[in-house]
Parts: sequence; C-alpha cells; structure tokens
Amino acid sequence: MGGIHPPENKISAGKAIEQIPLPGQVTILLNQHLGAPAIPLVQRGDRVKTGQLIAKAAGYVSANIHSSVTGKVLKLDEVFDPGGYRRQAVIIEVEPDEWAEDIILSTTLKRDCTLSPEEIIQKIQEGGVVGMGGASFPTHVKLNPPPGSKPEVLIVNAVECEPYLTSDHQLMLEKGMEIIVGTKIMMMALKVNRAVIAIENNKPDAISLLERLAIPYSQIEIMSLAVHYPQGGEKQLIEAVLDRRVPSGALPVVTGAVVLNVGSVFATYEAVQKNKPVIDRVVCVTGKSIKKPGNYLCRIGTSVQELIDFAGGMPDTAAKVISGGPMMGKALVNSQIPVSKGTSGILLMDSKEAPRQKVYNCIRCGNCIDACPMGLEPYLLMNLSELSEWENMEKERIMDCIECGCCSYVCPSNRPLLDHLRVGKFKVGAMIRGRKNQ
Amino acid sequence: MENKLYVSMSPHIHSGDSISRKMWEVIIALIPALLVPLYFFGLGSILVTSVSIASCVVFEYLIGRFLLKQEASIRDGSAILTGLLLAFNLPSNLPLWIVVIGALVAIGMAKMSFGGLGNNIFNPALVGRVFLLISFPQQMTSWPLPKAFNPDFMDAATGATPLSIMKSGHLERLPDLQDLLIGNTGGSLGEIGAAALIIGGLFLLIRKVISWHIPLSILLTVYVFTGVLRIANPELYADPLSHLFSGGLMLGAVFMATDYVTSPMVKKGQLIYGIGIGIITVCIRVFGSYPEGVSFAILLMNGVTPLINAYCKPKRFGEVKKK
Amino acid sequence: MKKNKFSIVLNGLIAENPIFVLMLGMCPTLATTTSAINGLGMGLATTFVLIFSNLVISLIKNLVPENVRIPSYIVVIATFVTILEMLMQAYLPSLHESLGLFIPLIVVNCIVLGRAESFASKNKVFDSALDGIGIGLGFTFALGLLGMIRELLGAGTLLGFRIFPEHYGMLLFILAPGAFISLAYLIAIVNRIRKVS
Amino acid sequence: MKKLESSFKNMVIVLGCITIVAAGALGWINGLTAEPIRLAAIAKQEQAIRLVSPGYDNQPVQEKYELTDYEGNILTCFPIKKQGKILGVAIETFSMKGFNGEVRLMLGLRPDGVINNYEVLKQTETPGLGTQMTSWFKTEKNKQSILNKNPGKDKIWVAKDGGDIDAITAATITSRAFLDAVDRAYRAYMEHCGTVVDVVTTATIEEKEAQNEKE
Repeated sequence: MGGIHPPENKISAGKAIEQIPLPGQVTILLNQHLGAPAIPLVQRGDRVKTGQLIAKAAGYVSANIHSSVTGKVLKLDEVFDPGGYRRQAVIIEVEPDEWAEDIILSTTLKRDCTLSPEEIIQKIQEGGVVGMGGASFPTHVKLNPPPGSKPEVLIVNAVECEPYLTSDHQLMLEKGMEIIVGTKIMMMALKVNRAVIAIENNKPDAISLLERLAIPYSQIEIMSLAVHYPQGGEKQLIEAVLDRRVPSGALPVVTGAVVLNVGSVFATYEAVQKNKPVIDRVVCVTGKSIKKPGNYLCRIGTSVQELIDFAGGMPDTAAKVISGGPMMGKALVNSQIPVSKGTSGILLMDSKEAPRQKVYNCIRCGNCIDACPMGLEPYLLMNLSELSEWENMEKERIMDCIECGCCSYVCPSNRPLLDHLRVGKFKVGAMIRGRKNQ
Repeated sequence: MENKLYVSMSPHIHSGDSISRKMWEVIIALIPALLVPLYFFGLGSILVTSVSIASCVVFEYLIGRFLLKQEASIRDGSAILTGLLLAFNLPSNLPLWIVVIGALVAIGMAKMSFGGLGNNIFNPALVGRVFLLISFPQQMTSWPLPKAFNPDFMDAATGATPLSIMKSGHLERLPDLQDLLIGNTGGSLGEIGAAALIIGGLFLLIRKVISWHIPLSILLTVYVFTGVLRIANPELYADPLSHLFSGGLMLGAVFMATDYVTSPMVKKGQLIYGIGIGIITVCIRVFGSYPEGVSFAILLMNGVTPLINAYCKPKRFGEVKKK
Repeated sequence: MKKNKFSIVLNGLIAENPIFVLMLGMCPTLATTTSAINGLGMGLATTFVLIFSNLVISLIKNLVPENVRIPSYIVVIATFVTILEMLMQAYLPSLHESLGLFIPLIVVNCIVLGRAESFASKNKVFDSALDGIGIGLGFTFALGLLGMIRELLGAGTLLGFRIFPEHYGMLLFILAPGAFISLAYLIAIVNRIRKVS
Repeated sequence: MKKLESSFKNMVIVLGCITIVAAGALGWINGLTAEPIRLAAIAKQEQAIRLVSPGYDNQPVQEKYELTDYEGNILTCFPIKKQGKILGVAIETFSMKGFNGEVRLMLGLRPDGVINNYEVLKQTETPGLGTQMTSWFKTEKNKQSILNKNPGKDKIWVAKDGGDIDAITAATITSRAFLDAVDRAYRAYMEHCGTVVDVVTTATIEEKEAQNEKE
C-alpha cells in the first residue's frame, strides 16, 4: 500500500569504506539525538581524550556524548545543526589520538558476551548509542520497552530505501560478522529469541553474505524485501516483515516488534564488546557531480566541507548540500555543519536538480493519496493547513504522517504538500500537548 | 568562493510527472479515435475539431490574460484537450459558429469562472456539449450518415444514430456490432468507432494516466443493467453489447468520466462514481426522453464528486476500529 | 434630521438593489424572466404591491402590536396582491396569462415583507412609499435587464422585436439553467462595478 | 404615538380590524372586476373560435354543447353557423401526453371532419421546441401541416410512428400529444354525428396495439 519507486542512483555502492584523516578541529553538537540535549561536562581549555565523556545525558530520553578526538576544548558555542537551527556544541582543536582507557582498539572479532541484559543496556546507554538511520532515537530507550508490552522479535533495519545512500550497505559488506554478533547481543538485551535482518533485494551481495554468516545463528533470519520507498519507516518495515500493522497513535512495540537500524547494531557491538562509544560513523558522500563518491569513516564533528573535500572537492555546479537521503534528508544552510551520529550520507545536487519547480493548481489526480504509505489524503491536509484548520487536520489524522515525502514526490503540479503537512503536524502537535497539560 | 546553496525542505527529488505530460498523453490517446470520423465523415470533422481546439485555446488565453490577470496557462495542454473532447461530442456538420459558442461555454463558463484548471466542478467539455445540446437541439441532433472515404466538408444527408433507433423501438434496424466497433454509424465525432476509443483507453491504462476503476465500473454497470432489461423483454430493449459500443458511452467512460479534476480521488469513491454514471446513463437512455444520457450522467456525478471525496476515505494505516 | 427624499429612491434602485445586492426574491427573478416583457411585468406588479403595502404598513405601524405584526403585514400584502391579480385578469389578460402563476407568489416574496419589516415599520408614510418605489424600480430594473439578456440570447428578440434570426437563439437561456447562469454573471459584473466605483 | 401593547385584546382587535378592512376592499374590487374578467374570458374563447372557424354570424359560445371523447372526458363544442347553416364546429380539446403535461387546443372542423384550423390555448411545453406547435402544424412546409386534412382518411400521426405528419424537430413527444388532441376531438365529434369511426386508422401505434390486444 502506498509508497513510490524513485530511481535508486546508488552511485557509491560497492565503494570500500575509507577512513578520512583527522580534521584540524571538530564541532560536536550536544543534541545529536531525539530528546533533551546533553549537559556539557567540559569547559573551555580542558584537554580531552578520544572516547572521553564530554556531555552527560539530560534525563532518560537523551544520550551521552563523547569526544571523538584528542585535544583542547576551544570553546562551547552555538553552531548551525543540520536542521538549520543554532545549537550548543563543543569545539575541540585536534591533536594526535590518545585513547581513553577501557577502549579495545584491536579489530579482532569478539563473539562471546556473558553480560546480563541489564548490563548490556547500561553499556549501550553509556556508549551513547542512538538510531544511526537518521531519526537518532536513543537506543537504550527502545531496548527498555514500556511495561505491559512484550517484545517478540527484533527487526534489524538494513533496508536503506532512500535513493543514493549506501553507507549501511557497505557497512554490512565489511562488518557482517560484527553485525550478526551485535544482533545477538540486542536479542539478549531484549530477551527475544527471534531476529530478522531486513534487506532490500537491490543489495544481493549483502543478503548472501549475511545469510552465510548467520548460518550458525539459527534464531537470526535474513529477509529479502522488494525495493519500495519508504520501506525503512518503522511502521512500514513491521508491516513488510511481520504483516502486522501498528495501530494509529500506538507505539510500534505493541505489535511485538522492536526495530533497530543496522548502524545502531554495529555501534552496539562496539560499545558492548569493545567498550568503544559512538565517536565515528560511516558517511556516504554522493551526488551526480561529485568526483569521488564513496563511503567514508569519519569522526563525529567533522565538518561536511571536509568530507566533500576528501571526496574530490565541492563541484562548481553544486547548489544544494543534503544531509541524509534525497527523500527525507535536510538541506544544509552551509557546508561547515558538523557530522553527527545520525548523518548517514551527504548528497550534493547541482543547480539543475536543486531548485523547486513552479507550483500549479491541484488537479485532484489523487496521486498523493495513492502514494501515501499511511493512507492519508495529503491534498486535503495541505488545503486544511493553508486554511489553518488545525482541528480538522487532527481529525484527518495529520499526526500519522511520517514525513516520507512521497506526496510531494509524485505531485504533477509540484505542490509542496509535505511542507504544509509539516506545518500542520507541528501546530496540531502543539495543540495536543497543550490539551494534555491542562 | 563558496557556492550559494538552496535550502528547502525534503523531498529533494521529484518524479518528473507534470500536468502537461498527463494532458499530452490523453491527447495522443485520442488520435486513433480522431481518424475514424475523418474516414467516415470527411473533412468536416477536421474542421470542427480544429475550430474547437483553436477557440478553446484563444478563449483560455484571453480570459486568463485579461479577466483573471494570471499567467497564461495554455501551455499545460488542458485547453487543447478540452477543445478536442468538445469536438468529439459534436456532429461533424455542426455550423462552426456553434462550435465557437460551445468552446466559450466550456472554457469561459465551466472552467475559468471557477478559477481555471483544477477548480472547476464540472467537466468543461461536457458542459459545453450539454449547453449546445439544449440550446441548439436541431443542429445538435442531426448527424451525417457515414460514408467511406468521405470527401465532403458538410454532408447534407443526415440519419439516425444507433441510440435513436433504439429509442424508436426498431431494434432490427440497429447496425451490427462490427459496424459499431469500427464506426460505420451515424453520431458525433467521438461517438463512433468504439474500437479506436478502446485502443486509446488501453494506452492510457498502460501509461498509468488513468486507472481501470472508473471506465470498468461504468461499462460493467451498463452491461449488467441493460443485460437484465434485455432478459426481461428482448423485444423492447437492445442487447447490452450494442449499448456498450454505441453513443458516447465509450468516449465518456474512458476519456470524460476519468477527468482528474471532476472525478473522485479515492479508488473506492471512483467505483461508486462509475456505478452511478452507469445507472443514470441507462435510466436516461431507456426510460428518459433523450436518446443519449452519458453526458448528463457524468455531469450529475461530477456534482456529487465532492460529496464522494468527503465520505470515501482511503484505508488509513493502522486504523483502530471503533467499538 | 431630514432625509433627502430622492436618495431614498436611489438607495433602493442602486445601493440596495434587491436582486444584485440584497439577493432577495430570487424565486420570481429566476422563474419569470424568460422575456423582457415578462420580467418588466413582474417587476412592475411587485412595485405596485410594494408601494401600497409599504404605504399602508407605515400608516398602521403604531396600531399593530409587536407580536402580530407579521400576520398583519401578510394580510395587507396579500390583499394588495389579490387586488392586483383581479385587476390584471380584468384589464391585462395576456400578461396575466404568462405571469399567472407568479402573481400570487408576490405574497411570499421576501422583498415585500422584508421592506415592510425593515423600512416601512420604522419610517414615515411618505418615505415608505418612496422606498417602495425605489426598491420596486430596482427590482423591475434587474428583472427587465435579466429578461432582456435571456430573451436576446435565447430567442434572438428584444421586447418582441427580432434582432437576429431565430435559429441563432440559444434555447438554454430561456430554460431554467439559463436563468441561473445569466443571473450569476450579472451579479458578478455588478459586484465588479460596485467594487471599482 | 406609542406602539400598541401586545395584549391579547389588542392583538385580536387589530388583526380582526385589518382582516375586515382587507375583506371589504377585496369584495369591492371583486365586484368591480367580475364583469371585465368574465368578458375577457369569453373574448378569448371567441377570439379562438373566430380564428379556427371564421365567418359565422351566430353566438357559438351561447350555443355550446358537450361531447364525450373515447376516454369519457367532456369536450366543449361550439357550433359554427352562418344564416342557420352549419359551417362546422370549434372544439376545445386537450391531451395529457405533453412533455410537461396538459396541452389544450381549439380545433376547427368542417362538417365532414376536415381540419379547418387550430389554436393552442394552453401549453407548458419546452420553450423553443414544443412551443413551436403554435405554428408548426399550420405551416405548409414539408409534411408538417394538418390543415385541410381529414383525420378519418389521412394518416394524422407522426412519421416516426408510420404516419404522414412530420413531427416538430426534437419534440416528438409534444407532436404526439398535439395530434392526440386533434384525434380526440375528431373522433368525439364524429361519434356525436353518428358516424362509426374506424378506430384503427386514426389511432397511434400505441393505441393500435392496445386495440389489437383487446380483440
């Protein structure tokens, strides 16, 4: 139901992960996750080691932030985040790496894990693991399902349905065994005895590799899914894998499924088995005009400009820099914005692709209704949004919108449906919160 | 120097679909059906068609430019399509000044008065046709007789259409199915030649410009309804296939009822809409005083389309059933 | 304060034109304007009733208790309508033939009751009669105009004189849909003119 | 002056007075117009009679008598005489088969049943289509005139049903209704005169079938 099939354009597929050199300075945002920003523990002038905790989670739905480099804290300042807002960040001048204690640097696989579920979750929480697919929801919250719900199955989201992006794909090819072990650890933490790694069938190499590696683990199943956007959405994935639908307004866990991104599974492996917090990640740098598209391992806080430079420099025709994929990614206001835990890719678009097209009247073709994976009526919601009819928008279930962008993608009149839906969702969300507070 | 960057909200890519692409594909699909009247009715059909298209485009330009003071919208092809569809609803020997009035009504009254493409309630071409049918009943109901390789501009000899034959009750004089399919009957430009219209419809289906819901529900409803009548009294009522292939039913089902702007958006609603058109059409044809009812049926259902849109909601993801 | 008498008449004719501005009395407007003569006839008939009912209602306004004012007004109006109908039947039988059905409907024409309620019951006798004339003429003007347009477009004649050959007439304008369409465009044009001026 | 209070007594008195005054006025006007209205109605009838059967010197309206048609309805018949000699009759006839219901005609017949002329008295047919019947069947064009035809000999029904009369373009139903009214008057008159009317020849196809079924 719903969904679209945009051209895949996986230009950087199959490019081996390359480590980019340490930058001169890193900017580590304090809100790299959903929830409250972390509270900084360092001050200007402090010296920090790689992997050292520099900001503590502010509450339950929040995550720890670690220094991704060794060096001196230059300042705490406000910088632009990928969303275009000014946020608190720690800026560190980089010196050669000096690793924090406990971190195991060897790359040898460590299969066995004898920790209890609680200890695993604690390690994940300490390591600052969040959803690495883009939404950046703190992973330890997901592993602690609310009372009354009973997880039955772990779904590892390796769908990567966004066009262009390949970082998860390459990660699976190179760190397959680590991902299998990470999945096993997650299963232990969740106390479930079934896991499904869901991969779209445009990545046959990853599917066959993981299938081979998972042979000893009978509880882990690799599922090949037809290519379909937005299959990577949590609710869509649960439907595709389990054929169960998350009721409107309920948490996905009521279906018995917990969905975790494949990048988070790898980060979990590193946090639990190697004591290594999230200080780096694979970022896919891609775009039709970029010289050296590829998958690059970089430290959190590296600026986007540095990544682009490493990939052959900013092309003259570049007109839009997107953090994430073309469907849900955010257009960056400048290229100095730092990489955060949720940055899965950097996509460059040239001046021909970048600008919006002229908007025409709605001709009521119904394409947006057919495309909406949530069964909403985007044209109607946009009209209501333009008329500021927030109550009616709530009735038309604007809060179910997952902001996948399918409606805007298919509209023959180039109407900015999702823009208006976002406004409506924001207003209705505020309205609902206001009602709850009363 | 750093590049200037565009900042906009996602999504950053687009399917490339556009209004004009959809319109032009419908126009292409209509070409085979245009050749049939050219063959049987001669150059008069081309004359009517070109006058209709030209006046639609001119009126759309003039009204948009001088009355609504908006950017010219003729390039999206919708005015051309309206003109073409209007011509398909007219007899080939219609005086040209009547064609121009039809175009003015279609574009000026049914489309631009409501604010242009996308805002109209009723199908502009059909409003034009019904206006002419009511205003000029004599001229609109005398159709030339078909003649192979017709060289004439305006044919003087006029004859009955299959539907008026049905109405008068002389079922034995009905043309056979083959003639109905290739278009060897009297009628408006687009009413003859069901086969060519079906080819156009298949093209649109394959190109995904239309979905099967509306045409199929209309045709099936008409088939079942007339079939029941036929079984009830074979002497009084024509067979369902003749109903399907005669008159404007095929044109209406494939090209008129599927007009995006005036048809429901949700598939379930489209089925209701199609069944409604089918039932009204048969009622007018069999029990009403007009021989043909497709255009009235479509316009009537156009009127209830907003209602259908309001009540037929798509199946929501994860909808919680009310207890 | 003394009102300009002429402005009362003008007010009904233009600023508060019952058809184009107040949008009252749509039923007879749509039904009777098949030709200019019919439209004008209906307009004048309504004007007659308006003048006399306004006059009488203004005369008796202080005698009528608040709670029975509507029935009283209706009785007055109905009396004049019946008188009008009988007079027309006697002296203008052909016009009565074509308007026959609509004359009794003047009783429930909201313009008449509306003016009685909003003007005559609050103003002096002479002013009320003037208001009746103004509103009546405004109504007549609108109906005549609409009738002329429909007759010209529908039948090709104007006040019965042939302007262009019969087969050029667009029948739809004489039928009910033509009434709606012409009225819609007339109102649009009038609104446009009012906005500009 | 202050407005009267809305007490029960006041209301009854005021309403009563208004009604009495109104009733008085109406009665007076009614008396004034009763005679002109009656005369206008007669004038109209006479005008129609004169139009369909000219050249009489009697008082057809005073000498009128009633005919019964084949369905048992009453038709009014006005004899037309000149110097005591019967020139024909004018019959007020009707049909309910019109597009919008009733069609009423004055039909002038000669003693042998030949149609002299007709006048449409009342009709609510579609303007521009059905309304053409006021002149259509008088026009000597194509095969559309019924004047000087004898419904007993000529096939006075529409060509679509196999008759000899061209129906009004795009208004066949009105044409059928019109000819039904003509037929009705003719048959009523002929029966009145004692002639046995051959029903089959004058009936429309529809009635013919009904007749066949009966037999």
